[in-house]
Amino acid sequence: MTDWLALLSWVPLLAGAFFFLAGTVGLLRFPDIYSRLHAITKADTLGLGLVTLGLIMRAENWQAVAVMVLIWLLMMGSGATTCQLLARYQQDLEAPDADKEPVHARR
Amino acid sequence: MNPALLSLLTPLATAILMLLCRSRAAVWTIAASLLSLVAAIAALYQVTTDGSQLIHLGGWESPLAIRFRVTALSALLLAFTALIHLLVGLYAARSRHSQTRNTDYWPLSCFLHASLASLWLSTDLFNWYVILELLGLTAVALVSLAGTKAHRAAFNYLLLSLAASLCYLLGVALLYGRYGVLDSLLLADMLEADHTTRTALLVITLGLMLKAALWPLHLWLPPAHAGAPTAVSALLSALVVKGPLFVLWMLWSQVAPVELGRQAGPAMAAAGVAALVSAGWSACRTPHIKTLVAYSTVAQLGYALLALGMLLRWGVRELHVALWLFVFAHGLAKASMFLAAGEMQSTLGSKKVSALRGATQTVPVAMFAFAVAGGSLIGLPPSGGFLAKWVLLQPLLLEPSHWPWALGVLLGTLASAAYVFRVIALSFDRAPPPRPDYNPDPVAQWLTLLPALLVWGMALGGETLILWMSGVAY
Amino acid sequence: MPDAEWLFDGTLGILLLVLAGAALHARSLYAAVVMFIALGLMLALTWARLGAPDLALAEAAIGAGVTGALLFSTLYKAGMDRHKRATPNRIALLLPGLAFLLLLTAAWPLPEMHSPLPDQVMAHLKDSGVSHPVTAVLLNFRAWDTLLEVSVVLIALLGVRQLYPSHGEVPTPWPLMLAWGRLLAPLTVIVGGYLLWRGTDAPGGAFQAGTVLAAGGVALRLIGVLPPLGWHQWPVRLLVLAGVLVFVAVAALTAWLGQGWLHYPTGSSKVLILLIELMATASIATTLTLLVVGEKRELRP
Amino acid sequence: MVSWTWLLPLAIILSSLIPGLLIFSLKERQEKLRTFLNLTGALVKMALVGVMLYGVSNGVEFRFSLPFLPGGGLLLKGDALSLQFVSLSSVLWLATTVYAIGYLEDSPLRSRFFGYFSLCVSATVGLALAGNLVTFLLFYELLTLATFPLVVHRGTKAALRAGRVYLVYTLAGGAVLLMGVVLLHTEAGTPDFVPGGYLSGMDSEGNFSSTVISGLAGERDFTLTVAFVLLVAGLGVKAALIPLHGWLPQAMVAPAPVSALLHAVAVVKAGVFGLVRVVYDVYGIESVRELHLNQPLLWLAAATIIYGSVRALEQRELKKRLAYSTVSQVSYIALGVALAGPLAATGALAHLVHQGLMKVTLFYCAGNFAETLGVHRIEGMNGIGRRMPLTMAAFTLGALGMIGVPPLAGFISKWYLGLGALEVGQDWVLLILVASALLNAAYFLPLIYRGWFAAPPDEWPEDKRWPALHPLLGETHWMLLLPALFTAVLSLLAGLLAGLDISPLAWGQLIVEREFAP
Amino acid sequence: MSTTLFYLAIGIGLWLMGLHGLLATRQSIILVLAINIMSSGTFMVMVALATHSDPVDPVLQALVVTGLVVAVSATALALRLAASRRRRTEDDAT
Repeated sequence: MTDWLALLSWVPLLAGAFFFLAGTVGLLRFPDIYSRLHAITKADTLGLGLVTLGLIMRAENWQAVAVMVLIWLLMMGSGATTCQLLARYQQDLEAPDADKEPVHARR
Repeated sequence: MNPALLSLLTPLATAILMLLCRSRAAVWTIAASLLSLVAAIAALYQVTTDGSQLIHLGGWESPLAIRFRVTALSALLLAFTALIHLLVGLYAARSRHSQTRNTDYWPLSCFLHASLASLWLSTDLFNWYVILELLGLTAVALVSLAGTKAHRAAFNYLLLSLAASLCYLLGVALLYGRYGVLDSLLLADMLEADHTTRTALLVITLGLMLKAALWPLHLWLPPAHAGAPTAVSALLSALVVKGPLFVLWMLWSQVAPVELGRQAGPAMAAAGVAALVSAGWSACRTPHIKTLVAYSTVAQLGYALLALGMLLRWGVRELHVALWLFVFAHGLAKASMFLAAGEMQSTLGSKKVSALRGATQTVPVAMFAFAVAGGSLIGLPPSGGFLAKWVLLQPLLLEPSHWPWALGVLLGTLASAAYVFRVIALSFDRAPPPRPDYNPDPVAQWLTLLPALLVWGMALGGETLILWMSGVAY
Repeated sequence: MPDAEWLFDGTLGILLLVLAGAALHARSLYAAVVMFIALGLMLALTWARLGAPDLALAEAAIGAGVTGALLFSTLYKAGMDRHKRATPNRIALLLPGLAFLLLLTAAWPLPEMHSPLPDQVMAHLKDSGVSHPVTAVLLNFRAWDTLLEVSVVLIALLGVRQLYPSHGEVPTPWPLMLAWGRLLAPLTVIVGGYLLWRGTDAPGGAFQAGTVLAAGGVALRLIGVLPPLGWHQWPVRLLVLAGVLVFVAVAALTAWLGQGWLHYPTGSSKVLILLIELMATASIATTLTLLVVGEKRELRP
Repeated sequence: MVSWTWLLPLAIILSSLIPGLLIFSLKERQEKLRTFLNLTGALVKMALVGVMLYGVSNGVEFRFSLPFLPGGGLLLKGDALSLQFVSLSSVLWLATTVYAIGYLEDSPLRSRFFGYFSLCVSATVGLALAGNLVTFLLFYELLTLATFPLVVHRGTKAALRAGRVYLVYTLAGGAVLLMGVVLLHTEAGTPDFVPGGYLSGMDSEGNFSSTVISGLAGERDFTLTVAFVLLVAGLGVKAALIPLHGWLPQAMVAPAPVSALLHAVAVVKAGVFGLVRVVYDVYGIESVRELHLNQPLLWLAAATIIYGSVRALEQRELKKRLAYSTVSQVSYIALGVALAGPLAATGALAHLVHQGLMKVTLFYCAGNFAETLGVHRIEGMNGIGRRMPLTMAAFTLGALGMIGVPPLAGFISKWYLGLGALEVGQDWVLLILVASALLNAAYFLPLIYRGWFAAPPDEWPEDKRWPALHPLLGETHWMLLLPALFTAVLSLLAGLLAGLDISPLAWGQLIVEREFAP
Repeated sequence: MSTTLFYLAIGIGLWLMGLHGLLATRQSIILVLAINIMSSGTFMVMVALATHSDPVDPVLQALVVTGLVVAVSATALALRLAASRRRRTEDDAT
């Protein structure tokens, strides 16, 4: 049972690697920061999900699976938050709206 | 409880308690250094009666545990450290000018004392790394007491100290990789002069020379020691610089194979003489008082380096005595000189040497302390410095082939005479009209004189001191 | 080397060297700091690869986390001025090359060398009070090193106190950051506690736990949930000094009453080690937090 | 009698050290107390020296020792040679103290001056009483430190420059001397000074035996020669031998009492006294001749004599001329020592005292001329005899003594030096003595002629008057005049009563007998 | 066995890079980075050496943990000094 599962796990792993590659290409090629952020967070989270899935298939005991899932959730959370922060920081740099005091402190 | 451990524990415990109850009273530190001095003397007595002891920390057997070695020399160094802390503490408590009255100076100087005490006792290579790091950080914290103007010097000092520690650590890693033991006493009979050991010792020596500001790698010392508050620069020059020197001496004279020592000896001695001359020359030309005294530290360390180099070259036992007499005499003399320089600088209100014109009239006692300390640095009889030079010169003058090194000592003496008398000659000039806020503090000036009198007092017990130190095992 | 390992090691090694070169010679300080943090993570990976999980945990928490935060706060406070690139001239490259050869040839015979210490540690492991060898070495066989090291952390804090760091005002946090911070904080506490407890018989221990807690503390402090920890409040002082205080107390008592300096009485070593670890974790967490975000208000003598 | 003998040498040093330290703490205006301390110190020292003279002459041994260095402790020993120098110093210290009090009537910083003045005399006395090379070196260096503040006392630019030059010379000399002492210590340890020289009593392995050093082992021979050269170089600085004399004329910028006591007696004599100690009591006559070291020293001394006199000729300033004459006169002693014969030694030792007395008198008179009439240069001395007859008389006595006119003291020492030269077979030295006598005449006689026979200027640059104790002594302050007359009379008596056994010449013969006993 | 040697070489390389960086730049933050890279190099040499015994040598690991903590506290102090030093230069400038 396990050997075909190991074979099968190659599929999500390769897919994950592909999405990582796509995200990186996006990072290098896209014109402005918003689209680059978009590429990175979307592609990498998906890539990570697939890699985690592949690894889960190869994992021996449930405890390892639980840890990997926890890692995946945390990565998704931090990825999303960071993307939000960067985007908002960039937006504030370009067009600081008057009412809210700017994100970056005055020097 | 071994008295040596008590001498180490007292300042450590005092520092923590002072921090805990946020007290800045000087009396705690002075009491701690006094108690530590008494414990050190007890340890000295115990060592002389029943020989040096080995303490295995944690009770594990030798290659695993860190070991403390309480020998006559380490007990003497403990007493010396406590004495210097006591003297400098008294001055720091009394002097109005130096920024140590109600600052963190007191707990930090206790930490400095504890780390130095543990350095003298330990024999473990990695333990020395952690202690040298602790020493460096405490010294940087103390230097930055002097406010923002000292931060640049403190930053450079910290970086170079970290780099030096990492050089040292790489050397220790290589030695551990090669021999599998961290204890220097065990290493002593395992070391062979192969390529790995030679490279490891080279890297370690570079690190330690950088930390002890020995000649080619000394550029960070003058700004750091001059920028620090008066009491701190006295501690730094008299003690902190000697820590890495102790490790260097321990490694080369006790651990390194003899033929490696014979190759390295002349290079060290040459660096020593170069230190004497070049640092002496820059001391003559620097316009600021405390920088002059700091350069004099670099110069005087040249004597110790010369003694170590010749010790490795010829293996003459007297050079051990000469080296450690220099360390003690220089410690006391430099402490007094820095305190006097700092006191004069703050009383006369200017950092320049030219402000010392007529100092014999305006700050007579501080100038007298400076002169007496300078006399010991030059090696005028009857001072501690003279004793050390007397013991150093004998092996140098034994055979005609050694005479060029004696010439080096002569040059060193003239160089130190030049920068000391540069100040003294100026001070006998007529004094300019006193500044409006000129109020000298005679008690503080007498306190600066105390270490200088001690270094000249060393001469009275000169014979017993030299004979005892010659008889002691190193 | 088994088949695929050379590929992994090769890429990791080259990645490390490239990141280090980039960090030192980057065009802007910001880029240098980012490269450095990436280097920190790669180092954590290397320690894991070389079979040192304790180190991987410590490196990830300390190297990438705390140092990264510190770098960014320094960069943020001091302003990101342009970085004049050092012009590496040819001779400057020759010297490191020679040194590299010298050191490499020195290190060449080392992998075959054998050291008696690991077997001795294994032999004495059972009566050291803990079952994880690294923790046994850290807190029993070489406890004196650890005591000095904890006081190094304390001294660093004392040093920072003298600088009277100016407090850049903390911007009002966004709701998103508040939510994320509130989610992370309990998680760090749990992870910290777990690391501390597991330290006795698995990779983990005081330093890793303390750093994770410090990371949590910094996050909370930055989003304004954690009030400024004033040095004048005695609980903060007690927390900072706890590690060194307990360690010195244990050392003094064992030296005075027991058989010798840091010679734990038989049987009670596990309890003592746990006590010391707990205190060390608390003091490291507080000290690192103060080091990273400590402000003049808090550090006022 | 035997029990407290160790105390006497120490008491002699303390008798000037303690007043000195007390004076340091005095305020400027406590003049009476300062004068009292000074004079009591001088008188006590004179008394103690008298007691020691009496003791030594009938064979009592005075030793005081402290442990200082392994193999070489601090040792104060009262033997015949040291006593001669100690008695000279104490007598002249009393005279110069009186002179200094008068000279520095109302000048600033007198407490500091007299403090260092007494320190300097205690260093000189300590140096004289030193029982081994280490103690000698110690007081030699302390002498440098104590005299420097006196040289720069005036605080003018010239004084400071002279002070720096003085420091460079003397500190370098001190360092070289240290090298020599340590080299000798490694070779033969630091035993006490032995009249016949402790090196001569040792065979080549360095342990004592009665045989004279026949053939020293080559290598040890070379070491001893180098040590001798180092010692002579170190001492030569203070003894103002040729290449190392540069500091002496420049130091004349110091106040008159300083140049009188220090540069005519204490400092210069310390150097020559060191030479006497090294040649007689360290190496011994035979080993110096054995190592062929006396010949170069002889040439050096002769060259210094001639050079000093020639340079004195071309000086226009009175004190500068006297300084150069000191350079040449002191080398008479070095000449006598280098001749290494009993008669020459007697002449040298006698000249040590005679030259001191005469030179001090000349400096006192020069000081009087400058202080009273503001006369510094030779041209200004025309007809000064009419205005200040007694001072000019003393000056004439001193000058004639210097030239070596019989029956004055100078003649006797030159006479013995001449006999010593013939005895040892160095006939050309006679030529040197005659030539230097002529040169002395060439630069002293015009002064005497100007003083007595030239017409005085219509009015003197300055003309200070002091209330006169006695109509006869009205020409200047009595405290300036009395010391000059006192030392002039002493130099006259030293010449006339040379036959008596208390005269410097007899004392010299006593020392020489002990020196050349074996 | 060549894995240890490879990582030893990388460690020495990092150590030299750090040293070279320390000597080559004047920027205070870059200097601190150089020091950290130098310490990582040294620690890599130590950990690579630790692999010479079958269960990885615990002593060396403990040493590196100690070294890491020391490195981080020193870096914290260095960065704070750099910040206050830099602020001072700015205060002078403005």
